[in-house]
Amino acid sequence: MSVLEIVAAAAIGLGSLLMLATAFGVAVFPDFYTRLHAAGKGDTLGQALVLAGLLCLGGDLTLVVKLVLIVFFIFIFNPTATHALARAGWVSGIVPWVRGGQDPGAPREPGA
Amino acid sequence: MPVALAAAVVVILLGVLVLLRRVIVGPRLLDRVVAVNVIGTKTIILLALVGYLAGRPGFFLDIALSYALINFVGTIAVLRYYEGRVRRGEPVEEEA
Amino acid sequence: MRSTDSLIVRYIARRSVPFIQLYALYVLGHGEDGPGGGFQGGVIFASSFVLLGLANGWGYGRRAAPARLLDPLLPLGCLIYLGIGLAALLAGGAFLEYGALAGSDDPEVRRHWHHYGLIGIEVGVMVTVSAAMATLFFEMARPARVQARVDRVGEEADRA
Amino acid sequence: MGFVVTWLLLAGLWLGLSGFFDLIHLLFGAVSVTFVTALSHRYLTAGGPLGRGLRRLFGLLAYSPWLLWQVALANYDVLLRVLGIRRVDPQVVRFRPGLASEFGKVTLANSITLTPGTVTVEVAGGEFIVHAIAPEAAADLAEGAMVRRVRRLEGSA
Repeated sequence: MSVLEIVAAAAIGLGSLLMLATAFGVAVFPDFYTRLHAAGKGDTLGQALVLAGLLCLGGDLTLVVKLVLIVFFIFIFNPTATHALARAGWVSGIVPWVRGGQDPGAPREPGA
Repeated sequence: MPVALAAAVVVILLGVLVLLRRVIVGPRLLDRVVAVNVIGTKTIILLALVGYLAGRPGFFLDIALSYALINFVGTIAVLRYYEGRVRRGEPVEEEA
Repeated sequence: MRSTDSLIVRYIARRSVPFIQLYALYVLGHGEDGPGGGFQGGVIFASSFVLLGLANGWGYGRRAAPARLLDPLLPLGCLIYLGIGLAALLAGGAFLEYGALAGSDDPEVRRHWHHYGLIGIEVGVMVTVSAAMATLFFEMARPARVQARVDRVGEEADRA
Repeated sequence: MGFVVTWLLLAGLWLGLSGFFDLIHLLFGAVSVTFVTALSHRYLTAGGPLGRGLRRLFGLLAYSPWLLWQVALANYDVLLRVLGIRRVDPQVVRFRPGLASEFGKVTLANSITLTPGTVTVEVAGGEFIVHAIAPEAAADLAEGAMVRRVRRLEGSA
Protein backbone atom coordinates (compact mmCIF):
# COMPACT_ATOMS: atom_id res chain seq x y z
CA MET A 1 0.00 0.00 0.00
CA SER A 2 1.32 3.39 -0.92
CA VAL A 3 1.20 6.36 1.45
CA LEU A 4 -1.63 7.90 -0.55
CA GLU A 5 -3.69 4.73 -0.21
CA ILE A 6 -3.18 4.69 3.55
CA VAL A 7 -4.30 8.32 3.72
CA ALA A 8 -7.33 7.43 1.60
CA ALA A 9 -8.25 4.47 3.78
CA ALA A 10 -7.89 6.60 6.93
CA ALA A 11 -10.07 9.39 5.53
CA ILE A 12 -12.73 6.95 4.35
CA GLY A 13 -12.72 5.14 7.67
CA LEU A 14 -12.92 8.33 9.73
CA GLY A 15 -15.60 9.76 7.47
CA SER A 16 -17.80 6.71 7.62
CA LEU A 17 -17.46 6.57 11.42
CA LEU A 18 -18.48 10.24 11.61
CA MET A 19 -21.52 9.45 9.50
CA LEU A 20 -22.39 6.62 11.87
CA ALA A 21 -22.06 9.05 14.80
CA THR A 22 -24.44 11.42 12.99
CA ALA A 23 -26.96 8.64 12.68
CA PHE A 24 -26.71 7.95 16.41
CA GLY A 25 -27.08 11.68 17.04
CA VAL A 26 -30.35 11.75 15.12
CA ALA A 27 -31.43 8.70 17.09
CA VAL A 28 -30.56 9.82 20.64
CA PHE A 29 -30.96 13.61 20.76
CA PRO A 30 -34.01 14.69 22.72
CA ASP A 31 -36.03 16.80 20.28
CA PHE A 32 -36.52 17.82 16.72
CA TYR A 33 -34.12 20.79 16.75
CA THR A 34 -31.27 19.00 18.47
CA ARG A 35 -31.61 16.14 15.99
CA LEU A 36 -31.22 18.70 13.24
CA HIS A 37 -27.87 19.69 14.74
CA ALA A 38 -26.62 16.17 14.19
CA ALA A 39 -28.16 15.97 10.73
CA GLY A 40 -26.98 19.37 9.56
CA LYS A 41 -23.29 19.17 10.26
CA GLY A 42 -22.26 15.68 11.28
CA ASP A 43 -22.93 14.45 7.81
CA THR A 44 -21.29 17.30 5.98
CA LEU A 45 -17.77 16.62 7.20
CA GLY A 46 -18.18 12.85 7.15
CA GLN A 47 -19.15 13.00 3.51
CA ALA A 48 -16.39 15.42 2.64
CA LEU A 49 -13.85 13.09 4.30
CA VAL A 50 -15.08 9.99 2.48
CA LEU A 51 -15.08 11.79 -0.84
CA ALA A 52 -11.64 13.26 -0.16
CA GLY A 53 -10.45 9.74 0.54
CA LEU A 54 -11.86 8.57 -2.78
CA LEU A 55 -10.13 11.55 -4.39
CA CYS A 56 -6.80 10.27 -3.08
CA LEU A 57 -7.38 7.01 -4.97
CA GLY A 58 -6.78 9.01 -8.11
CA GLY A 59 -8.38 8.69 -11.48
CA ASP A 60 -8.78 10.96 -14.44
CA LEU A 61 -9.88 14.59 -14.43
CA THR A 62 -13.60 13.87 -14.68
CA LEU A 63 -13.57 11.81 -11.48
CA VAL A 64 -11.86 14.65 -9.62
CA VAL A 65 -14.34 17.20 -10.97
CA LYS A 66 -17.33 15.02 -10.09
CA LEU A 67 -16.10 14.37 -6.55
CA VAL A 68 -15.40 18.06 -5.98
CA LEU A 69 -18.82 18.92 -7.42
CA ILE A 70 -20.55 16.47 -5.06
CA VAL A 71 -18.72 17.97 -2.06
CA PHE A 72 -19.63 21.45 -3.29
CA PHE A 73 -23.31 20.55 -3.71
CA ILE A 74 -23.43 18.93 -0.28
CA PHE A 75 -21.87 22.04 1.28
CA ILE A 76 -24.49 24.25 -0.35
CA PHE A 77 -27.57 22.05 -0.20
CA ASN A 78 -27.15 20.33 3.16
CA PRO A 79 -27.26 23.46 5.35
CA THR A 80 -30.01 24.91 3.17
CA ALA A 81 -32.13 21.79 3.61
CA THR A 82 -31.37 21.76 7.35
CA HIS A 83 -32.44 25.36 7.65
CA ALA A 84 -35.57 24.66 5.61
CA LEU A 85 -36.51 21.84 7.97
CA ALA A 86 -35.74 23.88 11.08
CA ARG A 87 -37.87 26.67 9.70
CA ALA A 88 -40.72 24.28 8.88
CA GLY A 89 -40.64 23.12 12.49
CA TRP A 90 -40.49 26.71 13.76
CA VAL A 91 -43.43 28.01 11.74
CA SER A 92 -45.54 24.95 12.55
CA GLY A 93 -45.03 25.76 16.22
CA ILE A 94 -42.76 23.00 17.49
CA VAL A 95 -41.53 24.23 20.88
CA PRO A 96 -37.81 23.66 21.44
CA TRP A 97 -36.95 21.26 24.22
CA VAL A 98 -34.82 22.75 27.01
CA ARG A 99 -33.07 21.13 29.93
CA GLY A 100 -35.35 20.79 32.94
CA GLY A 101 -38.45 20.84 30.75
CA GLN A 102 -39.49 24.41 31.57
CA ASP A 103 -41.01 26.80 29.08
CA PRO A 104 -38.20 28.03 26.80
CA GLY A 105 -39.76 31.48 26.65
CA ALA A 106 -39.10 33.99 23.92
CA PRO A 107 -35.80 33.87 22.03
CA ARG A 108 -33.12 35.71 23.95
CA GLU A 109 -30.21 37.87 23.02
CA PRO A 110 -27.08 35.69 23.00
CA GLY A 111 -25.27 35.84 26.32
CA ALA A 112 -28.30 37.40 28.01
CA MET B 1 -8.31 -0.99 -0.56
CA PRO B 2 -11.53 -2.85 -1.45
CA VAL B 3 -11.61 -4.03 2.17
CA ALA B 4 -11.57 -0.43 3.46
CA LEU B 5 -14.30 0.56 1.00
CA ALA B 6 -16.46 -2.42 1.91
CA ALA B 7 -15.96 -1.69 5.62
CA ALA B 8 -17.05 1.92 5.07
CA VAL B 9 -20.16 0.70 3.21
CA VAL B 10 -21.03 -1.59 6.12
CA VAL B 11 -20.51 1.19 8.69
CA ILE B 12 -22.69 3.61 6.75
CA LEU B 13 -25.39 0.99 6.25
CA LEU B 14 -25.35 0.48 10.01
CA GLY B 15 -26.00 4.20 10.34
CA VAL B 16 -28.91 3.92 7.91
CA LEU B 17 -30.33 1.14 10.07
CA VAL B 18 -30.15 3.37 13.16
CA LEU B 19 -31.85 6.16 11.20
CA LEU B 20 -34.61 3.83 10.02
CA ARG B 21 -35.61 3.41 13.66
CA ARG B 22 -36.08 7.20 13.82
CA VAL B 23 -38.13 7.09 10.62
CA ILE B 24 -40.43 4.49 12.18
CA VAL B 25 -40.82 5.91 15.70
CA GLY B 26 -41.07 9.58 14.67
CA PRO B 27 -42.71 10.92 16.77
CA ARG B 28 -43.43 13.90 14.53
CA LEU B 29 -43.71 13.93 10.78
CA LEU B 30 -40.77 16.33 10.64
CA ASP B 31 -38.59 13.96 12.69
CA ARG B 32 -39.19 11.36 10.03
CA VAL B 33 -38.35 13.85 7.30
CA VAL B 34 -35.06 14.74 9.00
CA ALA B 35 -34.11 11.07 9.23
CA VAL B 36 -35.06 10.45 5.62
CA ASN B 37 -33.04 13.47 4.54
CA VAL B 38 -29.97 12.16 6.35
CA ILE B 39 -30.49 8.72 4.80
CA GLY B 40 -30.64 10.48 1.44
CA THR B 41 -27.29 12.17 1.96
CA LYS B 42 -25.79 8.87 3.13
CA THR B 43 -27.10 7.28 -0.07
CA ILE B 44 -25.00 9.71 -2.10
CA ILE B 45 -21.85 8.50 -0.36
CA LEU B 46 -22.91 4.87 -0.61
CA LEU B 47 -23.32 5.31 -4.35
CA ALA B 48 -19.82 6.76 -4.64
CA LEU B 49 -18.29 3.96 -2.56
CA VAL B 50 -20.13 1.24 -4.46
CA GLY B 51 -18.97 2.82 -7.70
CA TYR B 52 -15.32 2.46 -6.66
CA LEU B 53 -15.96 -1.08 -5.46
CA ALA B 54 -17.59 -2.01 -8.75
CA GLY B 55 -14.74 -0.43 -10.70
CA ARG B 56 -17.03 2.05 -12.48
CA PRO B 57 -16.64 5.19 -10.35
CA GLY B 58 -17.53 7.70 -13.09
CA PHE B 59 -20.83 6.03 -13.81
CA PHE B 60 -21.86 5.86 -10.16
CA LEU B 61 -20.69 9.39 -9.38
CA ASP B 62 -23.04 10.64 -12.10
CA ILE B 63 -25.90 8.88 -10.34
CA ALA B 64 -24.75 10.28 -6.99
CA LEU B 65 -24.77 13.83 -8.39
CA SER B 66 -28.26 13.42 -9.83
CA TYR B 67 -29.41 12.02 -6.52
CA ALA B 68 -27.95 14.97 -4.61
CA LEU B 69 -29.95 17.38 -6.79
CA ILE B 70 -33.22 15.44 -6.58
CA ASN B 71 -32.84 14.93 -2.82
CA PHE B 72 -32.63 18.69 -2.32
CA VAL B 73 -35.69 19.37 -4.45
CA GLY B 74 -37.59 16.74 -2.45
CA THR B 75 -36.72 18.30 0.90
CA ILE B 76 -37.79 21.74 -0.32
CA ALA B 77 -41.08 20.23 -1.48
CA VAL B 78 -41.73 18.96 2.06
CA LEU B 79 -40.99 22.41 3.48
CA ARG B 80 -43.50 23.93 1.07
CA TYR B 81 -46.15 21.42 2.09
CA TYR B 82 -45.60 22.44 5.70
CA GLU B 83 -45.60 26.15 5.02
CA GLY B 84 -48.77 25.92 2.99
CA ARG B 85 -50.63 24.06 5.71
CA VAL B 86 -49.43 26.43 8.43
CA ARG B 87 -50.46 29.42 6.33
CA ARG B 88 -53.98 28.04 5.87
CA GLY B 89 -54.16 27.18 9.56
CA GLU B 90 -54.53 23.45 8.96
CA PRO B 91 -53.11 20.88 11.39
CA VAL B 92 -49.63 19.75 10.30
CA GLU B 93 -49.18 16.64 12.42
CA GLU B 94 -50.95 13.33 12.25
CA GLU B 95 -52.83 12.49 15.46
CA ALA B 96 -50.65 10.37 17.67
CA MET C 1 -48.54 28.91 -4.55
CA ARG C 2 -46.77 31.87 -3.04
CA SER C 3 -43.01 31.95 -2.69
CA THR C 4 -41.52 30.55 0.49
CA ASP C 5 -40.82 33.03 3.25
CA SER C 6 -37.34 31.66 3.61
CA LEU C 7 -34.85 34.01 2.00
CA ILE C 8 -32.15 31.35 2.03
CA VAL C 9 -34.17 28.74 0.16
CA ARG C 10 -35.24 31.30 -2.44
CA TYR C 11 -31.67 32.48 -2.98
CA ILE C 12 -30.07 29.03 -3.21
CA ALA C 13 -32.83 27.79 -5.53
CA ARG C 14 -32.27 30.67 -7.97
CA ARG C 15 -28.50 30.35 -7.96
CA SER C 16 -28.51 26.59 -8.56
CA VAL C 17 -30.77 26.68 -11.64
CA PRO C 18 -28.03 27.03 -14.32
CA PHE C 19 -25.95 24.28 -12.73
CA ILE C 20 -28.87 21.87 -12.60
CA GLN C 21 -29.71 22.61 -16.22
CA LEU C 22 -26.14 22.17 -17.40
CA TYR C 23 -25.88 18.92 -15.49
CA ALA C 24 -29.11 17.73 -17.13
CA LEU C 25 -27.63 18.39 -20.57
CA TYR C 26 -24.43 16.61 -19.55
CA VAL C 27 -26.53 13.58 -18.54
CA LEU C 28 -28.25 13.76 -21.92
CA GLY C 29 -25.03 13.98 -23.90
CA HIS C 30 -23.24 11.13 -22.16
CA GLY C 31 -25.97 8.54 -22.37
CA GLU C 32 -23.84 5.81 -23.90
CA ASP C 33 -21.02 5.96 -21.35
CA GLY C 34 -22.87 7.29 -18.30
CA PRO C 35 -26.17 6.46 -16.64
CA GLY C 36 -27.92 9.12 -18.66
CA GLY C 37 -30.06 9.58 -21.69
CA GLY C 38 -32.94 11.70 -22.77
CA PHE C 39 -35.41 10.66 -20.09
CA GLN C 40 -33.12 11.18 -17.10
CA GLY C 41 -31.74 14.41 -18.53
CA GLY C 42 -35.26 15.65 -19.16
CA VAL C 43 -36.38 14.96 -15.61
CA ILE C 44 -33.33 16.72 -14.13
CA PHE C 45 -33.82 19.67 -16.48
CA ALA C 46 -37.46 19.98 -15.44
CA SER C 47 -36.50 19.72 -11.77
CA SER C 48 -34.75 23.09 -12.09
CA PHE C 49 -38.10 24.70 -12.94
CA VAL C 50 -39.84 22.69 -10.23
CA LEU C 51 -37.30 23.99 -7.72
CA LEU C 52 -37.88 27.57 -8.90
CA GLY C 53 -41.63 27.12 -8.63
CA LEU C 54 -41.40 25.56 -5.18
CA ALA C 55 -39.03 28.13 -3.73
CA ASN C 56 -39.79 31.36 -5.53
CA GLY C 57 -43.48 30.89 -6.14
CA TRP C 58 -45.66 29.50 -8.89
CA GLY C 59 -45.65 32.68 -10.95
CA TYR C 60 -41.87 33.04 -10.82
CA GLY C 61 -41.34 29.47 -11.96
CA ARG C 62 -44.05 29.70 -14.61
CA ARG C 63 -42.43 32.81 -16.10
CA ALA C 64 -39.18 30.85 -16.49
CA ALA C 65 -41.09 28.05 -18.25
CA PRO C 66 -44.19 29.68 -19.71
CA ALA C 67 -47.03 27.63 -21.14
CA ARG C 68 -46.76 29.24 -24.57
CA LEU C 69 -43.21 27.87 -24.76
CA LEU C 70 -43.78 24.46 -23.15
CA ASP C 71 -46.98 23.54 -24.99
CA PRO C 72 -45.39 23.52 -28.47
CA LEU C 73 -42.34 21.72 -27.08
CA LEU C 74 -44.44 18.74 -25.98
CA PRO C 75 -45.19 17.53 -29.54
CA LEU C 76 -41.93 18.93 -30.93
CA GLY C 77 -39.88 16.29 -29.11
CA CYS C 78 -42.03 13.53 -30.59
CA LEU C 79 -41.71 15.12 -34.01
CA ILE C 80 -37.90 15.16 -33.73
CA TYR C 81 -37.98 11.48 -32.84
CA LEU C 82 -40.38 10.65 -35.66
CA GLY C 83 -38.51 12.87 -38.12
CA ILE C 84 -35.20 11.13 -37.55
CA GLY C 85 -36.88 7.73 -37.81
CA LEU C 86 -38.58 8.67 -41.06
CA ALA C 87 -35.41 10.24 -42.43
CA ALA C 88 -33.66 6.90 -41.90
CA LEU C 89 -36.57 5.20 -43.70
CA LEU C 90 -36.34 7.63 -46.61
CA ALA C 91 -32.58 7.14 -46.78
CA GLY C 92 -33.25 3.48 -47.52
CA GLY C 93 -32.82 1.95 -44.09
CA ALA C 94 -35.28 0.61 -41.54
CA PHE C 95 -37.22 2.96 -39.25
CA LEU C 96 -34.69 4.51 -36.81
CA GLU C 97 -31.77 2.76 -38.54
CA TYR C 98 -29.51 5.76 -38.10
CA GLY C 99 -26.63 4.30 -40.05
CA ALA C 100 -28.68 4.64 -43.22
CA LEU C 101 -28.59 8.43 -42.80
CA ALA C 102 -24.96 8.40 -43.84
CA GLY C 103 -25.94 7.47 -47.38
CA SER C 104 -22.75 5.45 -47.60
CA ASP C 105 -21.74 1.85 -46.98
CA ASP C 106 -18.46 2.72 -45.29
CA PRO C 107 -18.90 1.16 -41.80
CA GLU C 108 -16.81 3.95 -40.24
CA VAL C 109 -19.07 6.68 -41.66
CA ARG C 110 -22.18 4.69 -40.76
CA ARG C 111 -20.94 4.37 -37.17
CA HIS C 112 -20.60 8.15 -36.96
CA TRP C 113 -24.09 8.74 -38.27
CA HIS C 114 -25.42 6.12 -35.91
CA HIS C 115 -24.00 8.29 -33.14
CA TYR C 116 -25.55 11.51 -34.51
CA GLY C 117 -28.93 9.82 -34.94
CA LEU C 118 -28.80 8.51 -31.38
CA ILE C 119 -28.08 11.96 -29.97
CA GLY C 120 -30.83 13.39 -32.14
CA ILE C 121 -33.55 11.10 -30.81
CA GLU C 122 -32.28 11.53 -27.24
CA VAL C 123 -32.69 15.29 -27.70
CA GLY C 124 -36.24 14.62 -28.90
CA VAL C 125 -36.99 12.47 -25.86
CA MET C 126 -35.51 15.09 -23.54
CA VAL C 127 -37.55 17.95 -25.04
CA THR C 128 -40.81 16.09 -24.58
CA VAL C 129 -39.99 14.64 -21.16
CA SER C 130 -38.79 17.91 -19.62
CA ALA C 131 -41.71 19.88 -21.08
CA ALA C 132 -44.15 17.23 -19.83
CA MET C 133 -42.63 17.12 -16.34
CA ALA C 134 -42.62 20.89 -15.95
CA THR C 135 -46.16 21.17 -17.34
CA LEU C 136 -47.39 18.46 -14.97
CA PHE C 137 -45.90 20.25 -11.98
CA PHE C 138 -47.17 23.70 -12.90
CA GLU C 139 -50.65 22.47 -13.77
CA MET C 140 -50.98 20.47 -10.57
CA ALA C 141 -49.66 23.29 -8.40
CA ARG C 142 -51.73 25.96 -10.11
CA PRO C 143 -53.05 28.46 -7.56
CA ALA C 144 -56.82 28.85 -7.17
CA ARG C 145 -56.91 32.38 -8.59
CA VAL C 146 -55.17 31.31 -11.80
CA GLN C 147 -57.49 28.31 -12.00
CA ALA C 148 -60.51 30.64 -11.70
CA ARG C 149 -59.20 32.70 -14.61
CA VAL C 150 -58.69 29.58 -16.74
CA ASP C 151 -62.22 28.38 -15.92
CA ARG C 152 -63.65 31.75 -16.89
CA VAL C 153 -61.88 31.68 -20.23
CA GLY C 154 -63.17 28.15 -20.80
CA GLU C 155 -66.76 29.11 -20.01
CA GLU C 156 -66.60 32.10 -22.31
CA ALA C 157 -65.26 29.86 -25.05
CA ASP C 158 -68.16 27.46 -24.47
CA ARG C 159 -70.70 30.25 -24.81
CA ALA C 160 -69.14 31.68 -27.92
CA MET D 1 -20.77 40.82 -19.77
CA GLY D 2 -22.75 38.62 -17.41
CA PHE D 3 -23.41 36.33 -20.34
CA VAL D 4 -19.72 35.92 -21.13
CA VAL D 5 -18.68 35.24 -17.54
CA THR D 6 -21.48 32.70 -17.02
CA TRP D 7 -20.60 31.05 -20.32
CA LEU D 8 -16.94 30.69 -19.33
CA LEU D 9 -17.87 29.31 -15.91
CA LEU D 10 -20.29 26.76 -17.32
CA ALA D 11 -17.91 25.83 -20.17
CA GLY D 12 -15.17 25.10 -17.64
CA LEU D 13 -17.58 22.97 -15.66
CA TRP D 14 -18.63 21.11 -18.81
CA LEU D 15 -15.05 20.34 -19.86
CA GLY D 16 -14.30 19.01 -16.39
CA LEU D 17 -17.42 16.87 -16.29
CA SER D 18 -17.31 15.53 -19.82
CA GLY D 19 -13.75 14.37 -20.26
CA PHE D 20 -14.37 13.80 -23.97
CA PHE D 21 -12.52 16.15 -26.28
CA ASP D 22 -13.55 14.83 -29.69
CA LEU D 23 -15.40 17.10 -32.08
CA ILE D 24 -18.93 15.80 -31.55
CA HIS D 25 -18.78 16.01 -27.74
CA LEU D 26 -17.18 19.46 -27.82
CA LEU D 27 -19.79 20.68 -30.30
CA PHE D 28 -22.61 19.30 -28.19
CA GLY D 29 -21.01 20.89 -25.13
CA ALA D 30 -20.75 24.29 -26.78
CA VAL D 31 -24.41 24.15 -27.82
CA SER D 32 -25.47 23.05 -24.32
CA VAL D 33 -23.45 25.69 -22.51
CA THR D 34 -24.70 28.44 -24.81
CA PHE D 35 -28.29 27.27 -24.43
CA VAL D 36 -28.16 27.15 -20.62
CA THR D 37 -26.36 30.48 -20.45
CA ALA D 38 -28.95 32.15 -22.66
CA LEU D 39 -31.80 30.59 -20.70
CA SER D 40 -30.58 31.07 -17.14
CA HIS D 41 -27.59 33.37 -16.81
CA ARG D 42 -29.78 35.96 -15.14
CA TYR D 43 -30.14 33.68 -12.09
CA LEU D 44 -26.41 34.00 -11.55
CA THR D 45 -25.67 37.53 -12.67
CA ALA D 46 -28.83 39.50 -11.98
CA GLY D 47 -28.93 41.56 -8.82
CA GLY D 48 -25.79 43.63 -8.85
CA PRO D 49 -22.79 44.78 -10.82
CA LEU D 50 -20.65 42.02 -12.23
CA GLY D 51 -17.40 43.12 -10.59
CA ARG D 52 -18.97 42.88 -7.15
CA GLY D 53 -20.30 39.43 -7.95
CA LEU D 54 -16.86 38.22 -8.99
CA ARG D 55 -15.22 39.75 -5.91
CA ARG D 56 -17.79 37.95 -3.77
CA LEU D 57 -17.12 34.68 -5.60
CA PHE D 58 -13.39 34.90 -4.95
CA GLY D 59 -14.09 36.10 -1.42
CA LEU D 60 -16.13 32.95 -0.85
CA LEU D 61 -13.23 30.83 -2.11
CA ALA D 62 -10.91 32.54 0.36
CA TYR D 63 -13.51 32.13 3.13
CA SER D 64 -14.11 28.41 2.59
CA PRO D 65 -10.90 27.03 4.22
CA TRP D 66 -11.72 28.84 7.45
CA LEU D 67 -15.29 27.59 7.20
CA LEU D 68 -14.03 24.04 6.62
CA TRP D 69 -11.99 24.27 9.81
CA GLN D 70 -15.09 25.46 11.67
CA VAL D 71 -17.05 22.53 10.25
CA ALA D 72 -14.37 20.16 11.56
CA LEU D 73 -14.75 21.73 15.01
CA ALA D 74 -18.53 21.41 14.69
CA ASN D 75 -18.23 17.71 14.07
CA TYR D 76 -15.96 17.18 17.04
CA ASP D 77 -18.52 19.06 19.13
CA VAL D 78 -21.50 17.04 17.91
CA LEU D 79 -19.52 13.83 18.40
CA LEU D 80 -18.85 14.69 22.04
CA ARG D 81 -22.51 15.44 22.61
CA VAL D 82 -23.63 12.24 20.94
CA LEU D 83 -21.27 10.31 23.23
CA GLY D 84 -22.66 12.21 26.21
CA ILE D 85 -19.34 13.81 27.15
CA ARG D 86 -20.78 17.31 26.70
CA ARG D 87 -24.22 18.29 27.86
CA VAL D 88 -27.08 19.02 25.50
CA ASP D 89 -28.64 22.22 26.83
CA PRO D 90 -30.37 23.94 23.95
CA GLN D 91 -31.59 27.51 23.77
CA VAL D 92 -32.96 29.82 21.12
CA VAL D 93 -31.30 33.18 20.55
CA ARG D 94 -31.98 36.09 18.26
CA PHE D 95 -29.59 38.76 17.03
CA ARG D 96 -29.08 41.33 14.30
CA PRO D 97 -25.84 40.82 12.40
CA GLY D 98 -26.34 44.03 10.44
CA LEU D 99 -26.03 42.54 6.98
CA ALA D 100 -27.69 44.36 4.12
CA SER D 101 -27.55 42.03 1.13
CA GLU D 102 -29.25 38.72 0.40
CA PHE D 103 -25.83 37.28 -0.37
CA GLY D 104 -24.51 38.21 3.06
CA LYS D 105 -27.53 36.86 4.89
CA VAL D 106 -27.52 33.57 3.00
CA THR D 107 -23.78 33.09 3.49
CA LEU D 108 -24.04 33.79 7.20
CA ALA D 109 -27.13 31.63 7.66
CA ASN D 110 -25.57 28.61 5.97
CA SER D 111 -22.27 29.16 7.79
CA ILE D 112 -24.12 29.23 11.11
CA THR D 113 -25.89 26.01 10.24
CA LEU D 114 -22.60 24.33 9.35
CA THR D 115 -20.66 25.39 12.43
CA PRO D 116 -20.56 24.31 16.07
CA GLY D 117 -23.86 23.81 17.81
CA THR D 118 -25.99 26.32 15.95
CA VAL D 119 -28.75 26.03 13.35
CA THR D 120 -30.37 29.01 11.64
CA VAL D 121 -34.09 28.71 12.22
CA GLU D 122 -35.41 31.90 10.71
CA VAL D 123 -34.16 34.96 8.89
CA ALA D 124 -36.75 37.72 8.96
CA GLY D 125 -35.73 41.18 7.87
CA GLY D 126 -32.34 41.81 9.43
CA GLU D 127 -32.94 39.49 12.34
CA PHE D 128 -31.62 35.94 12.75
CA ILE D 129 -33.23 33.38 15.03
CA VAL D 130 -30.74 30.67 15.86
CA HIS D 131 -31.18 27.42 17.76
CA ALA D 132 -28.05 26.72 19.79
CA ILE D 133 -27.38 23.29 21.25
CA ALA D 134 -25.59 24.75 24.29
CA PRO D 135 -25.00 28.19 25.86
CA GLU D 136 -21.32 28.21 24.86
CA ALA D 137 -22.31 27.78 21.21
CA ALA D 138 -24.56 30.82 21.45
CA ALA D 139 -21.76 32.75 23.18
CA ASP D 140 -19.36 31.86 20.35
CA LEU D 141 -21.83 33.28 17.90
CA ALA D 142 -22.28 36.46 19.91
CA GLU D 143 -18.51 36.87 19.97
CA GLY D 144 -18.96 37.47 16.27
CA ALA D 145 -15.85 36.30 14.40
CA MET D 146 -18.03 34.79 11.72
CA VAL D 147 -20.28 37.81 11.39
CA ARG D 148 -17.21 40.01 10.89
CA ARG D 149 -15.87 37.73 8.17
CA VAL D 150 -19.17 37.62 6.33
CA ARG D 151 -19.56 41.38 6.64
CA ARG D 152 -16.14 41.77 5.04
CA LEU D 153 -17.19 39.38 2.27
CA GLU D 154 -20.34 41.35 1.69
CA GLY D 155 -18.35 44.55 1.93
CA SER D 156 -16.41 43.57 -1.14
CA ALA D 157 -19.61 45.18 -2.38
